[in-house]
Amino acid sequence: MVSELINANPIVYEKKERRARSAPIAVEEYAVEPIDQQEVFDHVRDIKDPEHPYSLEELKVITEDAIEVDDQQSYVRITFTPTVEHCSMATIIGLCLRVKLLRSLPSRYKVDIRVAPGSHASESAVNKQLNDKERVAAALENPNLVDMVDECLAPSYD
Amino acid sequence: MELYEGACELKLLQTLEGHTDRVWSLVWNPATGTAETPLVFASCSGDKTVRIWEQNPSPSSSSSSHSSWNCKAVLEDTHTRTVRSCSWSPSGKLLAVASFDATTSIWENVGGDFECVSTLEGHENEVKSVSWNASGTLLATCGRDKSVWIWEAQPGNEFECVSVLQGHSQDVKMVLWHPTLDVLFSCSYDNTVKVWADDDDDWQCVQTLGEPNNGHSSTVWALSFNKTGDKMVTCSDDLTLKIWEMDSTSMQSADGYAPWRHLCTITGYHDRTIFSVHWSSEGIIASGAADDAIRFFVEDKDGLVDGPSYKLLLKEEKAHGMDINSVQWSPGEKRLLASASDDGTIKIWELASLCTGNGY
Amino acid sequence: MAEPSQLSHLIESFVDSSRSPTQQVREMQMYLTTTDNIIRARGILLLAEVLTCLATKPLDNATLHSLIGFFTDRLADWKALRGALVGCLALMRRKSSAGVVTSTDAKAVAESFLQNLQVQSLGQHDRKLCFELLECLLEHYPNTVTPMGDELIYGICEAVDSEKDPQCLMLTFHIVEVLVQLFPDTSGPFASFAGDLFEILSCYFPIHFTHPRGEDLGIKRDDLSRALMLAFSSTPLFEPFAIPLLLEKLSSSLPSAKLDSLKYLSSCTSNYGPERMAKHARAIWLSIKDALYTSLQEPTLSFTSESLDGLVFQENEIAKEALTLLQQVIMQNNGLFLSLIVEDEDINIILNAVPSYESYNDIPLQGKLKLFAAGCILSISTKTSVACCNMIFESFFPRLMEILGLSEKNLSGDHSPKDNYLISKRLNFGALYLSVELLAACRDLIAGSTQIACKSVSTYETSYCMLHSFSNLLTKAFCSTLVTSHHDADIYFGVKGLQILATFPGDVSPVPISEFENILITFMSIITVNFKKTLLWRLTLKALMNIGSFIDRNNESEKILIYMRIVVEKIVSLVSLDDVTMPFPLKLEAISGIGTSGLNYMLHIIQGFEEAIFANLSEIYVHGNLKSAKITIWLLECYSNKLLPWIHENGVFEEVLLRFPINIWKQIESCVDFSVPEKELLDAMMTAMKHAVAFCSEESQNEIIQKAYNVLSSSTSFPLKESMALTIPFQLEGLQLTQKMDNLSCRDEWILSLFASVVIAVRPQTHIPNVKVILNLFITTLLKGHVPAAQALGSIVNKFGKSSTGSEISSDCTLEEALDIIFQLKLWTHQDNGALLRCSVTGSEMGHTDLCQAVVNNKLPQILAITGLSWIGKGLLLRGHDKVKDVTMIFLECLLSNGNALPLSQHSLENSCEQDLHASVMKSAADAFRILMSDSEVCLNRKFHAIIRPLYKQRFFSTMMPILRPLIMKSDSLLSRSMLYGAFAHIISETPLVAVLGEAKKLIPILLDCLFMLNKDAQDKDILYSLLLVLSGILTDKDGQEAVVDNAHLVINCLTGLIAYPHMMLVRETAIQCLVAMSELPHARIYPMRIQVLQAISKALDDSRRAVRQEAVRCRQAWASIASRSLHF
Amino acid sequence: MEETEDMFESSLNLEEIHFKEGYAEGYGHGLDQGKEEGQQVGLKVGFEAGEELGFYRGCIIVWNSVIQVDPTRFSDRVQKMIKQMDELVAKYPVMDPENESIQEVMDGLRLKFRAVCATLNVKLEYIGYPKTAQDSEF
Repeated sequence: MVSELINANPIVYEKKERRARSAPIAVEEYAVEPIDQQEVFDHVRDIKDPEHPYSLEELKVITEDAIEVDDQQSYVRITFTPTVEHCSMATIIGLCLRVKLLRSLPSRYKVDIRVAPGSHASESAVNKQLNDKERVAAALENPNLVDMVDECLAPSYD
Repeated sequence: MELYEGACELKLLQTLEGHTDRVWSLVWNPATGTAETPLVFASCSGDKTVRIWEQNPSPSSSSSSHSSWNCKAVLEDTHTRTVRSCSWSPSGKLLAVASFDATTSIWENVGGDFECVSTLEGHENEVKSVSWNASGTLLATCGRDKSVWIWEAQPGNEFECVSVLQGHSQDVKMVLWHPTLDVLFSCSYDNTVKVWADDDDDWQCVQTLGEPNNGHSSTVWALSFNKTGDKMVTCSDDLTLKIWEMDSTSMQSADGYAPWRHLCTITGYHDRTIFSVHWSSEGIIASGAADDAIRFFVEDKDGLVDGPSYKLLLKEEKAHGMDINSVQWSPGEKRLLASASDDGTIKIWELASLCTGNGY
Repeated sequence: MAEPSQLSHLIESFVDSSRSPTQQVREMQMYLTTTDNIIRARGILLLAEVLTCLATKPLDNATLHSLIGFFTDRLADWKALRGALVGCLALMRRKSSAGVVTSTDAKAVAESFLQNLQVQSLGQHDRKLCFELLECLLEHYPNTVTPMGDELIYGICEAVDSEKDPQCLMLTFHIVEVLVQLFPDTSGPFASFAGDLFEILSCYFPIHFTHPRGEDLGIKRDDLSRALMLAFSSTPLFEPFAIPLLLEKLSSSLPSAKLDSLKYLSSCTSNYGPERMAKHARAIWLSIKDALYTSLQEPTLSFTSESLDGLVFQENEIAKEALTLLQQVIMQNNGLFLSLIVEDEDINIILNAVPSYESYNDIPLQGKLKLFAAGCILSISTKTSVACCNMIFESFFPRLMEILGLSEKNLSGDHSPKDNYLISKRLNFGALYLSVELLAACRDLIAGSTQIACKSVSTYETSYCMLHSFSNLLTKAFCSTLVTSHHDADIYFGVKGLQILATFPGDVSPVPISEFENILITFMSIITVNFKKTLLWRLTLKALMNIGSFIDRNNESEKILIYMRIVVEKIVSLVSLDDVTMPFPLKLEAISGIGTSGLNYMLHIIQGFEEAIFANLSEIYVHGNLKSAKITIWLLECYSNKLLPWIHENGVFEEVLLRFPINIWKQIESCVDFSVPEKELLDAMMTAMKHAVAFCSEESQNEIIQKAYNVLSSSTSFPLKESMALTIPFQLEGLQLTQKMDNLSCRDEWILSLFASVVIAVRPQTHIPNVKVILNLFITTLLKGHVPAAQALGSIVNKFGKSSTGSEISSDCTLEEALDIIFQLKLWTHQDNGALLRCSVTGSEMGHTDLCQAVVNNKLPQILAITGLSWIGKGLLLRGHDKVKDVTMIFLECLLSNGNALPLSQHSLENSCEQDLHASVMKSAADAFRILMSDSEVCLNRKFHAIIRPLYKQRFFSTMMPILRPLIMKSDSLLSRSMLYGAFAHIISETPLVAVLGEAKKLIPILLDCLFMLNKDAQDKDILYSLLLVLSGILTDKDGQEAVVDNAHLVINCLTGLIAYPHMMLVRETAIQCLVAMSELPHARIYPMRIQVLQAISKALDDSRRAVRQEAVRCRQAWASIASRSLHF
Repeated sequence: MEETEDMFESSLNLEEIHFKEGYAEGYGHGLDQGKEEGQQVGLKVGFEAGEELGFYRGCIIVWNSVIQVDPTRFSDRVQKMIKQMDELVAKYPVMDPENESIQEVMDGLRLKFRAVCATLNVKLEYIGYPKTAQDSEF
């Protein structure tokens, strides 16, 4: 664990208020609502930053249009932007994203997670690690990491 | 007679359920599949267990498609974390099991049931692969600590550390002994394949197959040799398969070690990471990837004009519901293939050729 | 010596004993004087308590004297103080009837108190007693203590200084309040202490209540604040100290402080008097202004019809207080304050700024706030008094008119050119707003003054004259904005302005009648023409309603007449056939709106309404003009949902309520070729009929039903001869009947249905003529599938023979007889076509093929009979009649009767169709339970005077379950089993959860089977859902969860099955929610199931519907947390 | 002429002089500070290296004495590895911290040590051993 904060005082942004969905009654019984950008965003927006009491959304680590979804191809790509260039938390954040999606998306989905180009010093390294499922699997057997992740994924206060 | 495209089909014989988490890898017992001994293979999983599966000998007909498989034994309560891979000793008596809990356990088949006879400790953390050499005297392990360990089997299931090989700059995904020579191959997250050979007990990296020599541009996940051992195929996160050839001509005088050179690259077929590749005794390369598909390649004899090339023989879309982690050809004459997946299942396939007779 | 616990007993004994206190004292001698502090203390306390209990026992002066003397000097004995205090209090509080302490003794007490007691050094309770004693002294012996002057005041100051305890504080504040009243003169001894005393008080302002919520002292912050306020404003002597303090606190940022300061200032102002306050006037004015500006946020100006008569800043406390204070001070010293206001810079600045912004949206936020603040100030000050009104008008009104472009010169001579100029010109918003505020204020003032019957606002008041001279122009101006402007704000205030102009109380209204007319006309034209401009339309309607109710309240006969002529007439004419430009629903909204704003209007409107209805009806059946059908339906709905209820609430107008039904009957009677095929129309008519009848009194109902009966008997094909009352001949009649019924003429159907409606809606006491015949009629018709008949039967049996007093009223037939008739019919039906009684008596053993044929042919009536029976059963069930058991038994028999028993294997075709029919019979029997249990809108509810026994659902539930459960258990036929499940589902899903919870443990297994069974057929999805809701109700209840624990695995199996339910998204969603609830069970129980659940959930993650997926994610989280950390499955 | 220059020189070069003085002062100060810190670091690093080296040395001595008691106790390979360790320890340039072979030797030692432990199946570990895997890495 890092003893002191990597980014002591990040900029906090307004939350984008949740767009109300049309009430399910309105929809025809057998209608199909494909998984879309907003739905995936709703899965990850409230993930807490590992070292701040703010959500990834509030820190603009995640934005809705940084999420690509193709329900037909069962494919999701999330591009997140660490708060600072050398954020050692980047992998943890990425891990949280992956775990949250693993828990929230149908198993048919393929998920790619990467840091926004140019947003991190060791960009490619981080991306490679986040998309090596063997290392992710190993990470999720590491109690310290799992606690850290669950901390971040804990349902938010509001 | 040659196999050619469309001349064969892949039949799903059975789907084996039992693991309660993703299945990482499986390996056939090399000493089975003969007339008297039914086929056996071991599978290992994120559920921390190894399962031993055996084919019911089907008295009715010789065609294996009628025979079913069931779980003979479950090796559990030994490893505290994911069991990543395992390897049968050539005799088929011993099974070495590598786990993320940093240990490698050795199991002995005592009249059908398996007991853990030894545990190898030495890796700092996750052990990711284990492999017996052809003679069954040496065992190699590798892991996240970037090191490759070579152990020598002593009488009484004692294992002695022969050497600890440092060379890879990242965690080592797989180790595999050459089918005939005591030469060890390891592939790694650092995008390279390293070749290890010894001169009296002193193991050295004798060759590194990396990007400079047409190697892979991302993690190399697995490798496999053809029957004779003069060719090797590797698969990678860079979505390619690469064929390598032992260059006997430029034999390095001293230790009689022949270097390997890149023969050709099979690219443009997979669109997600290729986790597993296996070369059948009759020359069919099977590959399993994160795109849930199994593909088969054979050498393209016609296109010899510009060097040897390989062509897609067959492709099985959605072979599994999720990533495919391991594909393995069975020993014996039947063209049986087993595949293991994140969806927790193992599937037994038969590659049946539509034309009369089967190759070779 | 007695322990405190025993003390009370002792006291009892003492009190009971008839011994005089003197004796007691003598007996207790040693206790009272012993040197042992504890014993002495208890002794004295005991005596004191005794005296408290003897408050009413007469005592002679000597005794009193000695006692008070004793306690008085005991005040010095601080170790025994409690007793002394209690004693003193007991004696001082005595009523004169029982003998009271003399003033000399009181003086002694006071002196002893002042010299001996260090109040603040005592415990909370003792302090409280001290203060009570002081309070008592001040209140009961003012003349005794007043002479003590300085000494007393000083002592009190000392005693109350830095008190903290809320209860004590309440007392201290009051003490101060009383105290200062003892020394009214400003030169007296008190004057010198005023400063100190106030200083003691001042540190409590503003009250900051820090007491822990835990201990409830029965005292709230407001109580303290109020008490302190009284103390503050108790004497003008505080003025020099209080006012500055309050003004200072007013400027603080703490809202509560602001609020209190304003309140206190108001109260002080009234008590300190004008001359003392005068010097603070400017300061107060400034701080009021400040408070207003700062407190006003973005005004929640909702330009909606609702807010038309409401103030804009209703919710803003501070603003409200500030304005009340303003009114307060102006009332006290209007000359001074008005001049302040009139000359105030800000206000003038605001006014000068007004012309620079044309429309509301141009004004910047700050500007708006200031504008509204000014509006409030002006309107308040205008309201305060006539004089103020005049002054404000003089100083502001002309300017506003100027800005509005209504300058004096426009007044002279003809406006005709000016009019055009006016119409063309757009009104300035600010001016518009302010002038409307002024008008409103002036209106309120006048209205208020007229209400207190003093014609203070006479025609020669300046304000009045101004208004009078401008009213015409204003009206024009406002009207013009309504047509020209497209800004909500303008429209809003335009309408409001007109409304105000129109609502000046008649006799003193500056607005001539002619203008009043113009206004109404303008509004009406808007109503009839501009219905596309929603806001304008709604506002106008609302304004019209307000005007209507206003003049109705002040019954200004002249205006009412005009209103009637211009508004009501017109409105009524709207619903007449010809005009089609305006959407009908709007017409109805307008008409019901106007109607509900005054009785006269409503009566008039109802009339027109009914005429319209009849006109349309005849339009339909005479000219077969079906497009009027829709209109009629609208009219009827509006009539029964809006008009009738209003009429009913506002004093029953029997004749009105009565008229409609009677007329309907008359009309139907009158025209023989009455034929209106529209089913929908009939329903609407029935609803209207029911409501109308339901509201009627017993007598009118009798009248109606008699009329209806006559129509029924005279002019229908139904033969209703007395002779039929008996069953046997009726059989034959019945048979003939059945033939006739097959081609029931449209008219007859109407008559029958409407008659049924009447019967459904009547009160229990109402007399139904010739019941037996009616019964038979209904029975036969229901067998032809006429549901209203069945419902009517249900209502009859429900209300039968229940007079208001509950005693049987004499009728030509008792309930029992009626029931007999009904159930005889069963018999008769049976002989006629086999099935039903076979069901009801001897299960299924219909041996003969021909009989079976008969059954086949007569299945349909059987189904109808069951439906009918279920309504009858409902009637019985509601009133808690035992017979309902028999009914349900019949249903159960039907459910159990096994179709397979029919030996028709030879011609399988008939057999199969027979099977289907048989199944559908069972189905209807199962559905019967839904009818029994579910609340109905159309009949058998409170609205229609049904007799409803409390908890009847629970009762039915608990009687049925023991019967149903074994039946289900041992039923072998799959069909009847599934039907039984259906019945079970209907019952349990309608039963209040509490009842179900009690039985939960027993019910769960069967409930699960039921769910499993319903899961099969898509048709059962609704009932499946409501049953699942019961389950989730159980699971989300603490006890329920305990009941489930043992069957956890079954529940989970069932739920995981339902997760994939294809036919209803809500089912899947609820099932998952249930699983979430399950995850709260003891983990030991559910851990083994986790893999199964997680697998099922992982499939739900891929559900086609978003809502389900979201629940699935939640559920997965819940179960993953108890499951292993594995990410898969 | 020269005199006039002389007399003004001092005032002309005033800035430069002050700069030089300041520089010299700072430099000297920095030197002392640097030495001070360097010494601290050196002590620390030296101590660590020494400690680890000592630890291995200790193990080697124990094992060797075992071998003297019972030469067959350890396999030849193990004995060989112990010997190699011995050589490495000896080879470690204790007196020459600048020597670039330091890291290489230390790594070799660690490797051999782990190999020996693994073979002997003993759970020996140098406490100060720099673990590669931190908790938050994977």
